[in-house]
Amino acid sequence: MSIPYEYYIVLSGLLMVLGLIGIIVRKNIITVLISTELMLNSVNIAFVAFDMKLHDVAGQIFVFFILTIAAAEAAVGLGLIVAIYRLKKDVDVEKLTELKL
Amino acid sequence: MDLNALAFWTFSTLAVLSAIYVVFGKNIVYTVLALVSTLIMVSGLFFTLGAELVGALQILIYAVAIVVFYVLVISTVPEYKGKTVDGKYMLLSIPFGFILFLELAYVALYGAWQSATGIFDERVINEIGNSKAIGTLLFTKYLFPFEVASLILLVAMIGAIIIGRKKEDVHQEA
Amino acid sequence: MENLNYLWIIPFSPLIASIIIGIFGFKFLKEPLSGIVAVIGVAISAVAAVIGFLHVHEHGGHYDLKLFTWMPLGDYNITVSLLWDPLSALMSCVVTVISTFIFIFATGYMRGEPGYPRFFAYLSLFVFMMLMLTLSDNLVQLFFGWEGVGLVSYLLIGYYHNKRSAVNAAFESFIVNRVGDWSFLIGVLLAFVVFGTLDYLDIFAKLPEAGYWTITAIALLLFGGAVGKSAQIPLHIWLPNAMEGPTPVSALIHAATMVAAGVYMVARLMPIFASSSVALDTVLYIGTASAFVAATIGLVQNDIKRIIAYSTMSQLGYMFAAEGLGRFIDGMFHLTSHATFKALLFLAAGSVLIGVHHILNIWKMGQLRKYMPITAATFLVGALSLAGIPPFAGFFSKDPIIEAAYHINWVVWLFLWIGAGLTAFYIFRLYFLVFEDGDHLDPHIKKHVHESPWNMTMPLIVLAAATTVLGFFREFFFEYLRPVLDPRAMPDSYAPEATKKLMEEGLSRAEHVHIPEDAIEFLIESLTSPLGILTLLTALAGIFAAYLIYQKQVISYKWLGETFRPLYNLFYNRWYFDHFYYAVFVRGYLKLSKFLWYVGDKLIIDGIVDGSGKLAVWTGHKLALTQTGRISAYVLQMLIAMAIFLGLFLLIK
Amino acid sequence: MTFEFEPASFPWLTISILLPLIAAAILFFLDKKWAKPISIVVSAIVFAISTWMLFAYDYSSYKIQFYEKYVWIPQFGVSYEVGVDALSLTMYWLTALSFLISFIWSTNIKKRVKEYFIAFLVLEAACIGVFVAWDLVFFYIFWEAMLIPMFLIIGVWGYAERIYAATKFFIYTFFGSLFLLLGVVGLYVYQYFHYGKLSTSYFDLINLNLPFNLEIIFFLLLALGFAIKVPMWPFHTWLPAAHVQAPTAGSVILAAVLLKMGTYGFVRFSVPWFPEASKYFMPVMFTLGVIAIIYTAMMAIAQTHIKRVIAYSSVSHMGFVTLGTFALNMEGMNGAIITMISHGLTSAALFLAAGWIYERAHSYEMKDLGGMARYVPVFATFFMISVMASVGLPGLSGFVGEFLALLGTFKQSILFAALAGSALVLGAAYTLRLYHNTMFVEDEIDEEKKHKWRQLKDLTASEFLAFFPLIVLMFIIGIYPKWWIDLINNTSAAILSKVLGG
Amino acid sequence: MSIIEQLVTGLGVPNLSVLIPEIIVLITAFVVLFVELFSKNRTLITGITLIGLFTALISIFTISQGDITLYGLYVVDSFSLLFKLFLILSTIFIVATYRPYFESKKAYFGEFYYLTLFALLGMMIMVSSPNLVTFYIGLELMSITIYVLVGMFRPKDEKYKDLDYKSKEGAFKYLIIGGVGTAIISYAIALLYGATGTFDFSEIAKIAISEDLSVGIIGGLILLVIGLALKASAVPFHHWTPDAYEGSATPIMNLMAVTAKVATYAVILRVLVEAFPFSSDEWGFAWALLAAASMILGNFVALRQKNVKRMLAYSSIAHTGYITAALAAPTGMGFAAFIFYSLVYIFMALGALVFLTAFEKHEGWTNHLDDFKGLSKRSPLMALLMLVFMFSMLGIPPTVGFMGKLGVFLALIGSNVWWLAVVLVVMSAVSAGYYLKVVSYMYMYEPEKNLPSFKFTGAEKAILILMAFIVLFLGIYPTIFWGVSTTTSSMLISSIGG
Repeated sequence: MSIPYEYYIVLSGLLMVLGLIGIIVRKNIITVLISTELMLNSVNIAFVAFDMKLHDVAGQIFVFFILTIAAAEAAVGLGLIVAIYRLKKDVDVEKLTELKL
Repeated sequence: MDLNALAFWTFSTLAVLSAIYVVFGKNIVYTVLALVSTLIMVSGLFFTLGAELVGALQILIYAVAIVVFYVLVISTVPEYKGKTVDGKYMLLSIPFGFILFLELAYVALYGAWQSATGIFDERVINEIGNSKAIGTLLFTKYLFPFEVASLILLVAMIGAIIIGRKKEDVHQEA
Repeated sequence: MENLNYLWIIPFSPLIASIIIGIFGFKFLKEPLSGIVAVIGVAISAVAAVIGFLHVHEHGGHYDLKLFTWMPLGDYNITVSLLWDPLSALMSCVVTVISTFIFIFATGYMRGEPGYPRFFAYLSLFVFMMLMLTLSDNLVQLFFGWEGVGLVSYLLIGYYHNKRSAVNAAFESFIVNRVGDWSFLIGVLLAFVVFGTLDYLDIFAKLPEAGYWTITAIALLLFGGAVGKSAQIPLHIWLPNAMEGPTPVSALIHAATMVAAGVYMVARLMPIFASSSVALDTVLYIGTASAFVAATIGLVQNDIKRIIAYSTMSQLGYMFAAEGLGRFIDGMFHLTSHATFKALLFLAAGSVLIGVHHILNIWKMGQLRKYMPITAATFLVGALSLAGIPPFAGFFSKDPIIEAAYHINWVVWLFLWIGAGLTAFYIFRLYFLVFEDGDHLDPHIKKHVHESPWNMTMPLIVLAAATTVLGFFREFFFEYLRPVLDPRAMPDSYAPEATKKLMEEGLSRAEHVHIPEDAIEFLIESLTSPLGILTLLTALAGIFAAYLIYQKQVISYKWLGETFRPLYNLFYNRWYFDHFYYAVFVRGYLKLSKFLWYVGDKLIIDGIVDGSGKLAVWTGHKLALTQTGRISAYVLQMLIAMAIFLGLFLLIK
Repeated sequence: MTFEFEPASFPWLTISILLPLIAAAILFFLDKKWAKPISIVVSAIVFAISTWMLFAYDYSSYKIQFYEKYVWIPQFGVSYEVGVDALSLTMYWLTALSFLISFIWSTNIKKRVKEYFIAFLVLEAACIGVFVAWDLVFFYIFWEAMLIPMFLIIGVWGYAERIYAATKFFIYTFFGSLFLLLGVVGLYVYQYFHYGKLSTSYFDLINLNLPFNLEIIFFLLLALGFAIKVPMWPFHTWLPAAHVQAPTAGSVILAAVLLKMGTYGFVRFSVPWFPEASKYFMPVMFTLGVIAIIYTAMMAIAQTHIKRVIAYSSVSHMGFVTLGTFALNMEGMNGAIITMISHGLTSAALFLAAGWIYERAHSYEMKDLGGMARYVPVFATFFMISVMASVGLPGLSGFVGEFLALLGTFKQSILFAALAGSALVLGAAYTLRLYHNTMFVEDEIDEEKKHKWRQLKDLTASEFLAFFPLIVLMFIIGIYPKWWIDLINNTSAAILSKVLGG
Repeated sequence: MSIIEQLVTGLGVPNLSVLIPEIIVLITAFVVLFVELFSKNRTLITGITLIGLFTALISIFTISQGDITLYGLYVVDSFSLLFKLFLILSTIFIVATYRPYFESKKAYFGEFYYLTLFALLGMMIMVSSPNLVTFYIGLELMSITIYVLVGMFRPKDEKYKDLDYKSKEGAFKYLIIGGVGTAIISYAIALLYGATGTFDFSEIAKIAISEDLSVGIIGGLILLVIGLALKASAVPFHHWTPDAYEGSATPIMNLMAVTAKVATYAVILRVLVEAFPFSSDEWGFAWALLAAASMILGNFVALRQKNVKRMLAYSSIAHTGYITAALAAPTGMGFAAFIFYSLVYIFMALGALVFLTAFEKHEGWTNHLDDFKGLSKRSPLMALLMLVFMFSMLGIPPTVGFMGKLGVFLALIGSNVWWLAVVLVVMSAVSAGYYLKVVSYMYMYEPEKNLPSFKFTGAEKAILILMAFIVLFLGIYPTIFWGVSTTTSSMLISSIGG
């Protein structure tokens, strides 16, 4: 293998940070939610890479769970978005600031 | 540069580029497509690594199922009119994100990662195949978390329904 | 020594009277029974005192009756006790006998006052306190009596507590006295720390163990108390104002007894004072200065009681001067005679006040002799005594002090001598303006002026008689007091040899002075020696000047006032002492306090306290700003925190 | 240091702590008309017990008497441990007395009568607990628990700015107490690590041989807690606020009991536990004490609100206690303890007087008062005696303690004693000013007020009953302090034994 | 024999007898789920839920022997049983307040009941995890259920429309930030997995040894701590807390702030002690920083709140600080203090929040401080109980809050972490500012608003009285609780490396 597994981890970290930045800078709450998906997904790369390095499959099983949770979060999150849109007629993150201070 | 390396660089570059579009892109539909692209690239990486099952699932669950959700929601929510990206948050988030990335990269590169402590070395994988190994383990040792995961999905489903449904359905006392 | 245990009656009889009046006075006794109870109480005490006095005269020595332990202090017990020796016996007699007459006078003077029982309760309490002071055998009990008389004095000055002036005067007296007491208390503490005891006799015995400057310090600190109590410069300002109290109070407390407590205390602690020449000098100069300054102020005052009050202060100065000169017996003798004639003067003034319905300004009186002959006559006796005219007591007690001063310190003599002239002048100025010509009396009042009833005149007559004869007991006094005030005659049980030596050293300043002790001898000598004649003539000149100015009005007092305007102003404004004190210690202190309150307490200390509360809320407001409500901001903060947190731990590693 | 114990034949102390609590619990379910009688009876029983103990206490040697100990939290070595020595006993007695008096006095509480008495009963239990507890955690529990009822008493039954005052009181003292806790826990941990012993008992913690620097640290931690409670300058500003706003009985308790806790803490803990640090900090404590005496005397004279004057006077008197305590000699210690008792009596009496005036005149401001003396002679007399006791007139209680404290101070430092002696003058100045402006100068008040004063009733029976014992005790202590000194002498010696011995 | 067979034969049959509580909760949840589909009888649903919870509660006492079961993925020991006991107990109290509250807001859903049970199940799984997978999956079950619970508060009445929206907003914020937390924890798990090759705590413990902690483990550990801090709402990862708490229905806030939080504390302790026993320097210091920040921010910001609900949210952040401060002292004492404080926190927080729940039912009650004015007159018993809770949270004896803080003090000073003890002290004093405000509004002000007379259900009253009683009783006699905490902590420690 010419590509060290560490590179995969770095890539996963990069995607993770990108997801984080996405949450921060995005103004549309749908894309905010998408960014969290990105974050969760990035971890999968690390798991699979480690698995390959360790000669184990437990990491890949963990990926299953992460996928499940990502799906669950997406479901709940989208439900919330729909509800919010129905109440506010807007999906701007800036409008989502009634609770503060 | 062997094929493997080529695949890695290609997939990873594309994944990162699409991820960047996910984060900064203007059009929300394209954003979702960029997400799909990222996910596919990541699954490509999985294939490169030899994790076929996970790679396939990635495409199935993620790139198809979840993204469909998003598309559905986007279709019910009229197109977002405001600015897509808030500049003043980029000011701080990008440098600090970069620092965090450096730290994570440092951890990734200099972490003393274990190797080859598991039993599924190439010989075993070749013998029984990745999917079978995963499946066996998943339905034996990891059966319990798997069941719980199903509970999570159940809860999420119920939640999505309750939260998303129309107002009139609030039920009265029988 | 036979049993003198009955002596406890002396202080406690007035106390019991006081308690009885205090509890039952308002409801049951009222007027006049309260007064009668008080008189009985003090009379019993007087009789006991006189018996004890005679007993000491016969047997000599001293008798220490320990009543109970007040407080244990390590190995030493502070006791409540009665020390009966010539000095305390004499003082007790003075206090009780004069009190008896003043009490009798007061039953008349206070008639119809609303607080009649209260007055007698206070007065009896005063006698108790004064006797506790007098009879004490240790400094703490002395201090108890000392403060006690101060308290009663305060209460009585503020007797008319509905009047602002009376209340202020009372306040002033208490505070000024307390300044003295402060010093006194520190002196007591120092004495205890140095000697390990507070009993006089033990202190006297241990005196040689202490260093000179320690003794000096103790003496000066204790003298500080005397300065306050006896209204000497610079703590004298309260005494004239104390005249706000009823006149019997002025007579008893602010003339005869309490103010003399300082003199008594110095005599009582004679071994301490005598052991330090610096202390004696201090006593001398303060006494002299007070004598002179008070006399000058007395010249120009218009309030009948104030004039007598300044004269009291002046005479106390003479007593201190005598003690400072080392002639303690002279001081005590002057104390006794002064108590008699000053009580007389005050009571006579009280009689006048009753007659003219409490007008105090002497310029609004006149020709009272016509209406109040007994009062006038007795006042004249008192005035002559004060002026130092033979054969009255004042002559025999004051002139020796002036003469002794001539032999010891001519500067002191000069002031005392001038003071004597001024004394004669101002008291006769008073006499002429009030009793003789100078008809300024309001016609309405004039109609009602009449001689006072018997219970007021009787004490006057008795005191006048006493004033006339007391001077001739001079030698008796000397003989009587010698065992306690003359180191050479002291018994060893009173002060050991080493202490005596110390005292003799200190008293050596008076050794070369020879003034006859026998009254007749002294009279003859002073009528023959130039010094004596000079003194006598001075007094006569003072009287004559007063006669010329105020009776005959040959010399216009207005002209005098104009001519000596600065001097007049100085005297009239009491050398500006009051102004200075008021500005600095009253208003200054109050202003500083208020300032400190606003700045120190409210602004700074409470500012910090409340400020930290406000700061906390402010911090809360500021920190709450991180909770902007927007997810982006939350995650951004988390991102930053994560970066820092992770970085921190990676760096540590 | 070893201690001797004399176990209680009957749990008197436990009963005196529990009785008020039980009474409070019962009261909760009863009608409000029962509140006062029950409270008076209960506090009278407690007072009777304490008085009996005062006489039953064997002062011939130093023993912890009426001692009870039960294991409580064995994991930390905390136990329920009560007992008295003379210091505890006198404070306990003073507490019982003050509460009895407060209850007798509290006749015209109109608002939430039941809760008022419940709060006071709880407070009584807590205050007694503070003084008789020998286990540190146990002590601290009472120390803090007392804040709750006091907070409510000031805050609910106080005057206009009561909430501010109550909150300030609470937070300020709570803040200090936490440092106290920190110190106690620190000592406890030190003990555990160096002696392997799990115990929060006073008798164990006193025997730690701390290194000097640790002594300093722990001394400071504890001192902060105590100093705020005392309160010492410059931590005193909560006190005037609290006093001014508290209801009369609250002020009485605050002055007579709560302030004593701080000084009690200094005497009980700081001095015997940290002998070296006590010596080291003596100049500091002296300075603070003298500043308290002089500075607060100046504060007091600048006031027109009569309760604030008395409040500042309390701070000033506490200065004497500080001086006496840190003089670290027998005279000073005796003086400090006697001053504590005496101040309990006098300040209670003065606050009663202030409360009495307010109930009649509906004002605490000097300008609204004056000229009452003639119409209420008995009250005026009592007030005057209290004032005189407060200014330290010999023959009354105030002098005894101040004299001893000054003597103790004098032995250590002439300068500080001389400065502290100024209280003789300054104290008299503000106290008499207070008295004059409230009771005297009738001529300056208007007719309307005169008319009002004429209607005044002198002390009522219950007020007399509350006031009179204080006056009598002032005389008793002032005239025959020997009894009290004998009582506390051995205790003072024991408290100082480490300082003087080491 | 193939590898697979080797794998399977070694596993054995799960010991279901130790799983009875979980099974009962699960069954109850499904029963409620189905009953809810067919019957809308609210009494029935509440009844079933409560009976199921009670049974689960009792069943805990039937477990006399702990075990590691489900192929090493599930541990039943005294620690987990202790926490399960209290989690179920607190859930019972919370569920008992559901119906009156939601009915008064016209927001009743049968789903609340079984979702609560699912959340509880998640927590129970979480505290029983010997393994990062179980831990993760339990945590997520709990989290996702709670997102739903927060978001599904939907009053029917128009006048409560803002409550509807607020619940959505709170839930969304919680979801996003919780999602970030999940991602961080996943990443941490990935790193740990990479660095150790296992998910088991005991295996990780063997590798994660302080002297040569690899960068990978450090990174994983710190990210894990961050993730846990986020779930436990420690500053600076607390931002979701006030918003989600305020947005949710009060009984749900109760569930989050009490039950879920305590479960999180338990799992924090379990993960750190069992997986990283030999690197306590790192996480001890990390928690010290987080605790200090939590105390400071929580208390200061609470000081400015006028809405008591939000104030309590910040106060819960502060309490996270107090409790996790004990982790800065990674000793038996510290863990005991941590357990003790976590457990007693249930009672005081539950009391205060049930109080709010009970009052919020009333028309016009907005949880604003002004509503508290004169409460002691209008409802003296309730005010008294609230006073007890407030003083307990403040840490004044004789309430149990003091005992909790005392334990933390002992632990901190015992480990020489003076600075944190001082921070705790100062912040406790600051916290007096707002707790006292509640008390003074209740006792020292006259009523301002004319709210209708208050009516409380028997359950609410009983819970509040019970909680106050426990708070006072434990404050006076904490011995048993301390005993339990100390034993549990020592057993937790003894299991290390076992």
